Amino acid sequence: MARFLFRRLLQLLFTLIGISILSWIIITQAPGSPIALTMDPKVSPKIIEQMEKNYDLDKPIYQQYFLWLKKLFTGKLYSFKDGRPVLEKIAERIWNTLLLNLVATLIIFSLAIPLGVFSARRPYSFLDNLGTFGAYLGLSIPGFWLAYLVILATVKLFGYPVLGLRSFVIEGLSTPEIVLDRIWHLLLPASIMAIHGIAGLSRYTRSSMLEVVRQDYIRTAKSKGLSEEVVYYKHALRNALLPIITLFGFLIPGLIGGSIIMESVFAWPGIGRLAYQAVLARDYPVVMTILTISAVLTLIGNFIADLLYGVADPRIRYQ
Amino acid sequence: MRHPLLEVRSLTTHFFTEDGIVRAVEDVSFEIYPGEILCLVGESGCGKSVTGLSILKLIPIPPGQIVRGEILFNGRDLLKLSEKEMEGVRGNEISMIFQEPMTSLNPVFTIGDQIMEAIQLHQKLNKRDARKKAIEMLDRVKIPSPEKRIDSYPHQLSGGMRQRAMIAMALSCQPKLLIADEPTTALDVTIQAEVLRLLREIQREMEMSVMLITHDLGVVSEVGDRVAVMYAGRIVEYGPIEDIFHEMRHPYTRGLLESIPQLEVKKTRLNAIPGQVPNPLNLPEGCKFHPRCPLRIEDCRREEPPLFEVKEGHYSRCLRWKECR
Amino acid sequence: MNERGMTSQIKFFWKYFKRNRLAVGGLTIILIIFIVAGTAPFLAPYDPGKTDVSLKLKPPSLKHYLGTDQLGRDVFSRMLYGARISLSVGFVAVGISIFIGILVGAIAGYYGRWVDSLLMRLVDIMFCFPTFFLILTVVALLGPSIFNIMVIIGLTSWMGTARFVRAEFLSLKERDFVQAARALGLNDRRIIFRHILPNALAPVFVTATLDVATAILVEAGLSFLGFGVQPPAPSWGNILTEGRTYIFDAWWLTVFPGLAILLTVLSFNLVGEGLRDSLDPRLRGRR
Amino acid sequence: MRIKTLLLFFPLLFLILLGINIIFVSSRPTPIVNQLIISSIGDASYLNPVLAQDSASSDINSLVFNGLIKYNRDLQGFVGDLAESWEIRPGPEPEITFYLRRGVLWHDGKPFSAEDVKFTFDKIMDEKTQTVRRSDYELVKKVEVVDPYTFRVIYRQPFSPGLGTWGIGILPKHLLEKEDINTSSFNRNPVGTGPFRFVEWVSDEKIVLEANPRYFEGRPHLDRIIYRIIPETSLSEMELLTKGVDHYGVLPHQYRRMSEIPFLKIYSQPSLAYTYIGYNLRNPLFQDKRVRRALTHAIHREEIVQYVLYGFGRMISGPFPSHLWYYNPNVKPLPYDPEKAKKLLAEAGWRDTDGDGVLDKEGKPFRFKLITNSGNDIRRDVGVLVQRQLRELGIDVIFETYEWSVFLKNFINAKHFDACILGWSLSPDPDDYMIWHSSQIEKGFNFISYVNPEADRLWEEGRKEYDLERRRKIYWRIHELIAEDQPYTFLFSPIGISALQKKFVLLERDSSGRETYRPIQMEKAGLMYDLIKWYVPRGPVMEK
Repeated sequence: MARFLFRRLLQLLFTLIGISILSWIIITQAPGSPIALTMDPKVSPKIIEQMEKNYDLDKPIYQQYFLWLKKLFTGKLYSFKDGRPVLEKIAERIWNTLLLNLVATLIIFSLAIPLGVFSARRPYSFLDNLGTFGAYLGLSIPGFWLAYLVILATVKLFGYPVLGLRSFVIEGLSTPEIVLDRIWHLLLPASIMAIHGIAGLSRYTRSSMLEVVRQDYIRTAKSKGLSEEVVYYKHALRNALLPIITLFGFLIPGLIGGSIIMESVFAWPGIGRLAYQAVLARDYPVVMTILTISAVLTLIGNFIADLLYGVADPRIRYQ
Repeated sequence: MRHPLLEVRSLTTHFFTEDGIVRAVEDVSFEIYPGEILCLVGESGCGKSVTGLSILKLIPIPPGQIVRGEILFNGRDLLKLSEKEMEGVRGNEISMIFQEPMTSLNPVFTIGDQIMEAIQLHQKLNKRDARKKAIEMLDRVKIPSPEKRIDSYPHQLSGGMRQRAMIAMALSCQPKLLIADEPTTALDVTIQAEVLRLLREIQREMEMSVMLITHDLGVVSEVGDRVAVMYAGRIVEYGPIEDIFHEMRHPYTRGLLESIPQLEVKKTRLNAIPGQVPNPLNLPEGCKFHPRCPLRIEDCRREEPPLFEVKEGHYSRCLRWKECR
Repeated sequence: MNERGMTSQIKFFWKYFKRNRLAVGGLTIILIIFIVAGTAPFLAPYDPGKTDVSLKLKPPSLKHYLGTDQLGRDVFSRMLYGARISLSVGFVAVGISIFIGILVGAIAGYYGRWVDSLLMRLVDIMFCFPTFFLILTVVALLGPSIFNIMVIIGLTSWMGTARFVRAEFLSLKERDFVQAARALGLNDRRIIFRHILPNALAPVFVTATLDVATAILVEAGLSFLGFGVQPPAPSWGNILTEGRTYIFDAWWLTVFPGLAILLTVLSFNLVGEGLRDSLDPRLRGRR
Repeated sequence: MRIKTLLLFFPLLFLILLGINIIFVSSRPTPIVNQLIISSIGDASYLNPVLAQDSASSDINSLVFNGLIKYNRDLQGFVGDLAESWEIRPGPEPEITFYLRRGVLWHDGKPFSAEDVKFTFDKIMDEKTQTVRRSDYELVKKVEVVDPYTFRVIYRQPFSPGLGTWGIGILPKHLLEKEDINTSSFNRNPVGTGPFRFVEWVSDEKIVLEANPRYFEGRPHLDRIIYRIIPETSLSEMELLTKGVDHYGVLPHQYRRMSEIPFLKIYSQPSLAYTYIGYNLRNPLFQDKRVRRALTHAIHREEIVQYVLYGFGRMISGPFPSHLWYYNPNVKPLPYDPEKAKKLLAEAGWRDTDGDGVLDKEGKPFRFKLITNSGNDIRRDVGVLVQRQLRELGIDVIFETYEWSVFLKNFINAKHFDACILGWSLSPDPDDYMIWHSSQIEKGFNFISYVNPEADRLWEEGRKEYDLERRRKIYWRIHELIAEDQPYTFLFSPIGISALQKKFVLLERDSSGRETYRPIQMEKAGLMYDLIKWYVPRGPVMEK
């Protein structure tokens, strides 16, 4: 176990260095400058040169890389856009993103697994085929398009605000109503973000169930006189869910990428939007840090997935 | 004459696949008497496993379907029972063990859980008693330190141990009939013998009947009372073990027997049966064995021969059974 | 694999594939879209770039089947041409990704040892990046042109292919026919491309189909953020993006391109799954 | 079956939650609150007038901070803000003396004085400060604190736009003295002297301000102002409809629909901006004035205004916004006249000699690349239309868009372009020296490399002249010169439209303390010029 951990950590470190170097290369090789973004006729070019110098942009690229690393670890890395510590900017938004993604994940798992399990119960029945088609529809729908249509529909139907973390005119609301308002603002974007996941995971669960149902031990369980229900929901389900647990770990990489569009559409103040704005503004410190952090989260996610799998599958635990 | 425990009459099981109908079991009849071991023998794909599964109605439906026949168990036709009633039979009155001990146990439950499940279900014991009973069963199948082993997961056991656990599980409710589908095939030779011996021992102790499905005539000779030889979904020869081994009346049985390597007889070459098992989707007309048969005549092509009674309790499905020795 | 073997394999595959009605439906739609894209100049009633501002934002009618946009361009004609762009983005991007994936996977799997570890580490690193964000960043930094978009999507999506091509190679290279080819002294390139690769192609084909669907969606997403194929070139993504400003005034600008993307992506997904079902022997005859 | 129930439980829970929410949402009316919610596309960056560059930050800074002076409601002169009055002593080294208002308090209760003004100036001039404002003060020779309420600026040379630069928000010395201004937490927790004081900033979500009860012109009537950040313009409209936003910048095509919504009032006002096509005069193609004039004649600007801007734009003939005093109304825009354009081009030697539909001269086709930045829908549509219009004349235009920073760095600043669609957003002062003077070609904003010695001289003169009438003459002449040269094709000056919920009124108290409600008016200086008088009455307001 210790050796396994050590190996994993070493691997992690190696991957991390690779990630930071690669992203640094990508960013600094790009044309465009973070400073010359304003086209204000009252700004003289001398000032812009001075500003670039203040950001170390005149130094060689490799030096900039090490400066970035040093600043990141000493907490002295500031955003070009508003001069605030990058980590602070990320920290104040990450909870919003995590909340949104957590809810989306909960929706995915609580809807997709039952959907997949029930579909696989009667494969190729009408309902299963309907589910299959629905899942492909869900996988194929452009999320932002759907979001637009949904926002339009809800505003027309209910005339109630949908954008942002909460409603802004909340005078006269009781506490439970404020909670409901928050939930409403959370549920809509999370559900739309979840659609892809629901579609994918329900397919995955379904095929996993179908695979397991053909296993010998299912026949054994039946031969003991267990009812179909018990065999299906106890013996088969447990085995089918094993690989699904690992998917928890793979949710994280999609977190930031998947959030960019939805957070912009729903005016959700999270990491995805920060990342997008930073890209637009050539805010190198922020882009780099977000890329690195999400890579770290991914690595941690994979690691957790491995551990989870070990907990869930007795065959792994004792090896 | 004793009443048979199980009487299978004209059992016919087909699989309706998109490529056509697979007639896996066609018009199979036999009976098993209390306390005896009936061996169902044949090459793989001959329908012997399907026969076993059909008795417990464990055929995957669809594509499988039991087309006709009767399976009388203690006089009750199992085919007429509802699924609910069938659940009361499986594991309780009739149990089954399978070929692959590696894959036939659920990897995510301990063997104790899996044994207790059947006990709790059929004997309505509480958890503690069920556990006690499970330990007892493990002890009975000679698994060392059963109190510890009961909490093991299948992958922590060796193949032989696993098969013992399977047997313990199958026998935990004292069934009257055990269907053992190639129980030793996947095991090492030495362990095979042990497991067989165990099976025989317990069978005697519990006065239980066993339907032993195997392709291995060596196994049959060791434990069988009577033998049914299957080929292409049909029983081609059926009778007491001595008759089958010494007075076989079907060329297929003979072929099978000749292909067993026998240590005492010095033969340079095994007499394997020429040709291949026919495609189940496209069985030959007439006698299904005729393309491979050394004794075939024109009539064999034309129609399927019925089971001829060679002598009392010994049947053969060969037109030329008299010539076959 | 000889030619007859190939044909019979295709026949065999088709037999299973055609049972999947959804997949056949998807294939039909893809073929139609292909034909439409190929013959867009003949089918389009108008020049897709022709502006006539006096006709702007007209709802669908017999003259303009799908209405007109804010500059009076015919949406139907633009969508026909848009099919070309969306499909090319999908296919070229996937072509690049498959090429790299096969190359990396084959080299890693065939040579093994340090080459393998090095390449697989690279795959790990690439996998850690949040793909969409990475694509967005690079496209934004290099400037969004159709060429850049195709290349970047290709460069960031080859890892899956590489992984399973490698896995196939690891198992295939131990097989008899490869050992025999080696014993005959055939060179590595020949062994890789003539002997092993054809056997590993089936799953590549499946992912490629599914990846085309993803690539089309990614292009649409980039368009939405303003980094898609740049106007005035009409890709479905940017017709949709330009149109969303007018969502209250001209629903057809948003709805039709969205549906076109949905339908195309759906078709590729259905075909991909159909391929998977019929190419994977384990799943065969399941129905 | 326990597991099966569990499997059903979660989807059911989800549906119930959704159901409860829908019931809640569809049953709640929006209450009327005495506050203003403004939607903004982007988040602010620095709530510090010295560092802020973006419009979101500037909007908020103007409510939290005061300058010494501010433009009057017609943008034609100044009124005092923190300064009660000021004096300009002309000469080769002119002096401006500001007499500051007494008794002004910072939001934290500390008194404001001339030291704060000097501090602000020093910070701007500090090279370490990341500010673009420094260029405004480069001609300042020195500043003096004469006494706590008198502040003097001495210029190195006459510089009339200099007065306007003292409208910059003044920072509190006592809070920033010991801080690194670039990274100080002050930039997120500003303390100013303005009518509203800062309460809360949730990144990318909202910035909340509340009425400053000690404001020197009296407490604003509104209790609160909230800036909401909604990145998608087409969706912030949804919030307007659900009353989650009170004020919204309307896009031209939305105007008609918005004006039909009963609870909204729509305002419009010409802006201080214009959009143009700039021709790179280093490119031989555009060096001939006739060619440039021909291009302007060939571009159907009325059509652009009518269809792209839905009429919400004005054609302009020169580099100034048409509603301000320095715009020369005698110069008329070149009319749309393709025939004239053809003639001019033919005069310049451009004819279609090979019959391929594209004009050519000395074997070279008339072909150029028109570029603009991506993300601006109006410029994109203009580009598409111009491309079409010019093609009809036999000019082959390749139209491309680039992401803003690439566009600037690789094309505009590198002067690596043929023609570009861009716009200028100007300050009310006409001094556009940095855009047009030939000294600004190398590193300034004269990226089209425009040279006109007479205009150069006039730009220099204009910034030295303090008298409005004399300045007007200078700029009118500049306007004529540039209109003649057509280095740009001036396309239009857009008209800004905004929608406001009808609940707001102007509350005025006369000397006897009687309150009257007046409708809110659009001023040249903007809708919110009188923001401190805005009020939301409890009951319904009668429309006139």
